[in-house]
Amino acid sequence: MTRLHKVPVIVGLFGLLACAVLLELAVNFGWVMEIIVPRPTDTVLSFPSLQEDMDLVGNFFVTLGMTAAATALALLIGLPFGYFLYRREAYGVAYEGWLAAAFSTPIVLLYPLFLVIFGRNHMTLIVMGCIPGAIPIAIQTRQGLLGVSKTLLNVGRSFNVSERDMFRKIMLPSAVPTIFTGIRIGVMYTLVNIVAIEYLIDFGGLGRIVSQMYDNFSIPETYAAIVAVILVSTFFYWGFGRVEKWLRPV
Amino acid sequence: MAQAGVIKGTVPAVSSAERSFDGRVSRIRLLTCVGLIALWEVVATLGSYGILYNDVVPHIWHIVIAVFYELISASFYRDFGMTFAAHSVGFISGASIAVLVGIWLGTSKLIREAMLPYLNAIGSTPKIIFLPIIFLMFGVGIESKMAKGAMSAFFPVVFTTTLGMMLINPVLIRVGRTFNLNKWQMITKIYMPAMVNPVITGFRLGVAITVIGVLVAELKFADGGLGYRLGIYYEQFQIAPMYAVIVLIFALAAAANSGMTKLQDRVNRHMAPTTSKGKKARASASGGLGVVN
Amino acid sequence: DKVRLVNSTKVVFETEHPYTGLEEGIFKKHNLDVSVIHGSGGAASLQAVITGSQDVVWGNGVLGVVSAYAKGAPVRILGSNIRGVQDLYWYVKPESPIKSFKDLNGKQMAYSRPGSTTDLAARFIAEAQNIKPKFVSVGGPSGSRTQLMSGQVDSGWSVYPLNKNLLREGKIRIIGTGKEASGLNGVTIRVIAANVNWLNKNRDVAKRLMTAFKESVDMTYSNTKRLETYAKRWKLNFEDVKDAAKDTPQSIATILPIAGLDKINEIALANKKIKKLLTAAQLKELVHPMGNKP
Amino acid sequence: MADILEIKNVSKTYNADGDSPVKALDGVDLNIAEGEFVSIIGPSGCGKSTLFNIIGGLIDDHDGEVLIDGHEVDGAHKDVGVVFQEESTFPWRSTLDNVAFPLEIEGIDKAEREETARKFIKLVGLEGFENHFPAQLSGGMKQRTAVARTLAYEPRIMLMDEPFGALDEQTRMLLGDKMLEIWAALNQTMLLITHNITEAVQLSDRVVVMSYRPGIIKEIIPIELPRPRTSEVIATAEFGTYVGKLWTLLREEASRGMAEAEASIAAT
Amino acid sequence: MADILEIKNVSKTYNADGDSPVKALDGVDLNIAEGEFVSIIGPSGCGKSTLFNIIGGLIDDHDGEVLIDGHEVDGAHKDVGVVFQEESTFPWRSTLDNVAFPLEIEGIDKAEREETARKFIKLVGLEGFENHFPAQLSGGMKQRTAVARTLAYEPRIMLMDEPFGALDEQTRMLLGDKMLEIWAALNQTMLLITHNITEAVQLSDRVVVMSYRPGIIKEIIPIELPRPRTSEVIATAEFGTYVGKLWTLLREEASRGMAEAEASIAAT
Ligand SMILES: Nc1ncnc2c1ncn2[C@@H]1O[C@H](COP(=O)(O)OP(=O)(O)OP(=O)(O)O)[C@@H](O)[C@H]1O
Ligand SMILES: Nc1ncnc2c1ncn2[C@@H]1O[C@H](COP(=O)(O)OP(=O)(O)OP(=O)(O)O)[C@@H](O)[C@H]1O
Ligand SMILES: [Mg+2]
Ligand SMILES: [Mg+2]
Repeated sequence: MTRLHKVPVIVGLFGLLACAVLLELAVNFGWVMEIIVPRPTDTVLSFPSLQEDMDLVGNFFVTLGMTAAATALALLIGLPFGYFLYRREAYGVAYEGWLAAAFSTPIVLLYPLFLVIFGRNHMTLIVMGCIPGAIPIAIQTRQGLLGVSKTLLNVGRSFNVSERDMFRKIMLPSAVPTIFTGIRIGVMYTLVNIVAIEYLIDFGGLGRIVSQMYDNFSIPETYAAIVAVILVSTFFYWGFGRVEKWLRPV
Repeated sequence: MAQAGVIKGTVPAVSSAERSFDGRVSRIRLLTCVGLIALWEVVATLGSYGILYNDVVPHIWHIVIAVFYELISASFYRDFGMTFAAHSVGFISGASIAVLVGIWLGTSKLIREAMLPYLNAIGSTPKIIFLPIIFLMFGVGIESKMAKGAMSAFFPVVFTTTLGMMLINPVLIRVGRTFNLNKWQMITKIYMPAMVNPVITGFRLGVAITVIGVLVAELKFADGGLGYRLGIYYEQFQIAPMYAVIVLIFALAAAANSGMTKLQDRVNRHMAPTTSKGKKARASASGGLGVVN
Repeated sequence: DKVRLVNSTKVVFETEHPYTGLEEGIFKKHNLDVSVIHGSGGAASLQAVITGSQDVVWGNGVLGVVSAYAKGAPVRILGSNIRGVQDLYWYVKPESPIKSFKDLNGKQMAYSRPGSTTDLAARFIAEAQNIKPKFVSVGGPSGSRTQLMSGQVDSGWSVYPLNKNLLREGKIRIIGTGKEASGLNGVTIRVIAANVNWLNKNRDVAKRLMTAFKESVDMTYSNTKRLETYAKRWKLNFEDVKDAAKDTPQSIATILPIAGLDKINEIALANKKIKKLLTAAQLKELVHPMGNKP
Repeated sequence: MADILEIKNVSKTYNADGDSPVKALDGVDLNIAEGEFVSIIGPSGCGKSTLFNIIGGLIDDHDGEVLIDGHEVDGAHKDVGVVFQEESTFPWRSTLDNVAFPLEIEGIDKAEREETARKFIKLVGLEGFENHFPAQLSGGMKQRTAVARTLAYEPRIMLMDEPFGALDEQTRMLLGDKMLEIWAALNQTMLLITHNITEAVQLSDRVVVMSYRPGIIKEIIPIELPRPRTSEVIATAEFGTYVGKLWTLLREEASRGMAEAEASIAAT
Repeated sequence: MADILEIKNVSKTYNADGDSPVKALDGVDLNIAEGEFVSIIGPSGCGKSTLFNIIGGLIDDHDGEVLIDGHEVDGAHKDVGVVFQEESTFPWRSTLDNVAFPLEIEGIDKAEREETARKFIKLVGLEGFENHFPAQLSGGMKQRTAVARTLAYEPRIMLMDEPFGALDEQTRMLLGDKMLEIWAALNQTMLLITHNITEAVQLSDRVVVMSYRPGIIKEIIPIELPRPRTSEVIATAEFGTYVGKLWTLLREEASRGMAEAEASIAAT
């Protein structure tokens, strides 16, 4: 069984490796300009110098830390707001369409405004990161609480459960999976916005490194930094899957 | 209280009560708008007295006038046209490739499991970070915006299509087999109609995300398009026109989103969940997460 | 003959010259069909040339070109676009105690982004003035302006003619210009560069293009009507551009021979733009004056 | 035996002041003695669940009254334990924690409530599944978990709304045996709502037949089969007679119900 | 009457070369005559759906053979129409388009296929719902749509896997009457798989009782109730006798099935 499970992983890795080798050959034969696509080996080999010149690992943690801070802020805003929208039905109905619309707009374009208010510092990145994160959290919190099964609420009522226990022991646990979906989307959007703004304004962690390496025509380093960003997002994606599994074992 | 409210809420409300509820909703919306505008104006006014940041929060009427000037200027339509062209071409090409790949991933378990980790990794990475590569490969003209748009559109659509394929109710496929459908009939009569809903969801997300993708590329490097226009205004510190462009972009994005939502509702009007096991393809929620920027 | 030109920045006075060529029929006279697009600083404009999606870049930072060339990019310099960094200036709020660069010792001095021309200029100014400011990366002129005005930094940077309206209205006060970066005076800072493959195939076109550029620059400087079109193009107040010819004098902005390349070579090394100094042969190969073979 | 539960002239109209009022129940009168096993049977949509909700105190805007021990009931009553038609176990709790839930609410300490819960888990035949989660269990096991949870509340009256309605007939008959065992062990009053004639006859002392909308009591049939019973009783001739009698009563109602329900769909 | 369908020594093991093979069927032999109505009954998990899939040609890696008119079947066969246990209507098609589906596949033109479809819609009692979509219909109506769709294929053998398993008993009995009507009208061979004893006796000429895993045929009971029948037959004494006989046969299998299924859950 376990052996069977590994087959796709091996196929995937093999495919990746094959692509890399093909690319390497393509560059070597001059089919692809080296200044456009570097050799995969060069990309890998550029990690040490990237670390030395730009402190890749340090900046990895800068981006990671800001994402964590922005996510915390997004939770702080999104969860209570979602709860409020649930409690006040009229507000919920009034705002749900707006929130969905806002979620589909390029909030990132507002960065000049935030640069102006918070300055060119980490605060701007955190605040801008938290807005697109808070929206799905609020939406999903409301949805989760609204979606609590009527039967389960009736079970609570039939046992004369107090209002407080009703919330703690029935509504909250049943809403958790939905809320968590919101949190996961929120984290990904937060990360995306933070990296996007880092890249746009040349400030902060990994996004800035990509921008700077590109400005320096250090193409292998640019690719290496991009790989680092992919690693961060994978880390969050995977990490949240883990946390979710841990919270709801079945 | 809360739970009683929910339970009673499911009983079809009396129409007069319904009307008064609608009234409250509109009132809340109106008040929120007024409140936000008032807040903005307070900040703007303080700004012109030099109390807060100078100039960056212009008065609403300045923005309204700027919107008006944008709307009557020919160059706005030129920029809009470029963005629109980049968006359309990018979205259509990205989404079509994604549908094909999605179908492929949906049918082959091995390929799916082999590729999904990588797709997820790239799908959840901010696509803006690939801009250098795109500029390198596609140059800096509109082609790069199209490529960026295609890349942005690809991921939500590929995820929802794959999900849609996987969630097709297997009994419907068996029905097809019992009626001896050939491969082509299987695709056109069963797979495609059964997947319309999740794929449309992917399209809806994709349209929104392609807007962001194209604009950001234009912001970084372009010779036209709304993102470029925005960038110029910002660089020249023409703040009111900058907000005007942002307002217009937001309005267009919201309009595109509501258009897609309407389309989705139309497609779904007869539909109970098309998927098996009651698992609704809630692509807008879970499938949507790989789709960012 | 078709030429795809990328103007590496926007708004600043230099960007006007290709338009003069275009709108006054100078390119046409030389049988050139030039299309112009804009970058916004940074490396993207040069990338466009390197990848061959554009043929010639106007006003690219010389460090970028040197750096790209050192990494094997197919790019060659055709001519100097501007020498020195005279068009940059630093300013403060009127009530600020800072009167000149000297007062910036220990204070914040703005520049745009690490490795940019403003970065370079700020360091050379500090060196020339023998001061030790705290360098702050603030982004472009707009970012600089808002951060200065909202009190986040002690001084801001700008480039003519941006923010001149504030100057005119007395809302800011200049404390010095890039002239004081004495180490950079006379050194070529921005260049016209071309893709070498294009160049080798279209050497004749390149030569004509350079001649047309020269004529265009002369025309811009001699014709006030050009100032008006310039102001209109970027929605600038005419008041702010009428001194453009003084702010960026023709003496540094004409199509001049490349100067101070050795110095650039050293600066590039010091800024990690290149890994080792370019050899004399390489420097020679890099420059194709006026489109002619080196 | 005294009547533990009295239902007096209970009526309920949904959407009473709206556009399309639905008269679900009309003047239902029913007395149930302590320790009795009564089933209520009727076609789909006849108001069974409505009556269930009223007795359980989950609907309160009805006419008529429900008395327990002669006292009017208002809201959920400690003496009435309810088991729902739908799946109602908490998916985030293990079987043990599900069953211990009412005790947890009452503030009983962990060790004690787990002991009690185990007792009832054993009673419904789920020993060994204490640490399984509902998603791991079959439909029948989930419903038994719900039954155990209600039993743990130790109500005097068990009120069940088609607890095994979603299960196949054979499993349901076997679980019927289980219910009879539980009833014998705990001596509670049982009020079972069902669709299923076999189940009703197999378990009950009396079967209450309801008519289709508005739900009124059409007839009450006493089932005089010997106790203790198991599902083996199904094979007897008397059993068949009762089934036949009930189907004769129900067939007309069920046909009318189906026809009316379809007519209302056709109107949409 | 000749045997239209012969099932010869059919066996099927799932996961045969895996870690935990499941022997679902073991040497099933069954002959069905043209025009006969046969039900197969057995506890949950005994292999009924497996047998159904084998006869319908949806599983082909089994042992033994299935013959129609003496010819071995390989894959789905034009003469066999199947109705599934699960809901299987196409949610994106109206009732009319659902029923016309097999005709559309055969390339019959629109006017003609709609006429045929309407005929079968009428036969299953869904007149007036031609333009409704499945989401608007009740469960029973959706299953009748599926039945009509299969009928429109005009198979000689109707093979149905608990088509009304998800419905309540009373509705199912009423739909049983409908099936009898259809059978009388079309004279097809009917092979019905069911859980439900009442349904099996109500409809069939013969009831095949299967044992729990591995599924083998335990006994075949001929039902000698007079034809034509309706669900009123349920009220007769003979009916009760058949039910009793079947329950006696099934009870043991059902108990064993439940016990084994639970044991396998406990092991997880
Ligand atoms: N909240 C409600 N609002 C309006 N009508 C309702 C509501 N709940 C039930 N009804 C209607 O009242 C009638 C009785 O419903 P009820 O649920 O009590 O039936 P039931 O006998 O339990 O049916 P089933 O056997 O299908 O569970 C039905 O016709 C139903 O449509
Ligand atoms: N694809 C499969 N892989 C492995 N085992 C299977 C598979 N399908 C069915 N089984 C097993 O084979 C046995 C028979 O299954 P089948 O679905 O035929 O039973 P059934 O009689 O139709 O049950 P039900 O009445 O619940 O529909 C069951 O024990 C089941 O667990
Ligand atoms: Mg009910
Ligand atoms: Mg089955």
